[in-house]
Amino acid sequence: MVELSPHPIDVRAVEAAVAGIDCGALLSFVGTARDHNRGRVVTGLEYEAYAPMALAELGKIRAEIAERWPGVRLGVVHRVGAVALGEPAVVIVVAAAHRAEAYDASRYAIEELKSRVPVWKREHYADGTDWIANRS
Amino acid sequence: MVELSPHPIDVRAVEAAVAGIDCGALLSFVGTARDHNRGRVVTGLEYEAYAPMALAELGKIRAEIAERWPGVRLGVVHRVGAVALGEPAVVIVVAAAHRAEAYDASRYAIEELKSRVPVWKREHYADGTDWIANRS
Amino acid sequence: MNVIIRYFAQVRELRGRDEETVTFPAGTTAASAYAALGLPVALPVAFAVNLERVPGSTELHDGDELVFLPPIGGG
Amino acid sequence: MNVIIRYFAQVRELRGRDEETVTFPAGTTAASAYAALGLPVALPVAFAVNLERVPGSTELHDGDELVFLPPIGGG
Repeated sequence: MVELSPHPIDVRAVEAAVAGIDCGALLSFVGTARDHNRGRVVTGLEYEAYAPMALAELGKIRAEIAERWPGVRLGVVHRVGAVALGEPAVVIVVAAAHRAEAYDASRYAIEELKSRVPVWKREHYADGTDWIANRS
Repeated sequence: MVELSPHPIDVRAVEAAVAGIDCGALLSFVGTARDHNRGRVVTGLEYEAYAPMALAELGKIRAEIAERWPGVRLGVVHRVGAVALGEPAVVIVVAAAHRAEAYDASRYAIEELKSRVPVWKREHYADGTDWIANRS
Repeated sequence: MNVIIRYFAQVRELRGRDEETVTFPAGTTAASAYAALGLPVALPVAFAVNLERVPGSTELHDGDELVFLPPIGGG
Repeated sequence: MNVIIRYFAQVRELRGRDEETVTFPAGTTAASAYAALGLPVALPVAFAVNLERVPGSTELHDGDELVFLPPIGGG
């Protein structure tokens, strides 16, 4: 499951899509919109994606994981559009036979996502908005 | 939340116990009983704990995490007794402001649990049972 | 040659549109297209042509889809 | 002195009980108690006294709770 979703992400559905009885380790990362960022009070936020390229990059990341950690499965969903505070903005689920590869693959997925996948974030404040880039 | 449970673990309840709007990263590790292990077909398994010491060690691990990664919260539940294949045997949930500390603290918790917490696992096979120690 | 340009985030706001088709002379690169449109050099954009990230020196071809990528913020 | 011993996993099965109170002479250590009970030296047990992991050389005291820890398998 590799998706961009304009609706709240169903974390359980992503887990169900990748889990299996052959996998001893299921690791779910949920990145959530926070009410504070870099010292400012955030009142809301939105994500904008270059959808076809974002999906292509996410698919590449999934293929890279399958090649580097054979048998490991990845599910990833990123929100687009307006996201309420406290709602998941991104969900990354990894199913693996063993925990070490689950942690490594999950971390790989989120780091690559944040550096490669064309998604932009705009934070809203009481007095305006800002596009917020990931720190490299 | 630090518990030993004779009943199926409610992963969502563990997440709810540690999540908060101040935390941008929620990482849930679910370790599940597999149907194969070390080349043998596993038909069932059970966990036995030295409960007061296991709870004390889990509490220490939580305190170590709170000291090493200030603001990071840990919830951990381990099953005891008979566990059906595919059911979670252990659930570790970490809530953190940032993802790096979520991954580091979660990995610390599971590695320390597997090396320090007095819980024993007996696997059942078609032709008998075995106590299975963690590899160090 | 005609190049389809899609705009996102700050670049979309600066350009005031989501997409357009622009005619450039042969030899135009991704970076020189950005400059030709008068977009701000202070914004550190990367470039994608036909869904692939490319260097700014990449020459464009008729029918290419070009996107300027301001610093991303997903996750 | 009297020591409360609780048994788990393989040691429980070998000993055939969950717990017992055993009288040992003064100076008995965690490891010598294990040997005195005739438990197999081939099993690589660790020792806990009053919920704390301790070296086998730790001397026991009246009222201590002693547990032999076979290799653990949690997680």
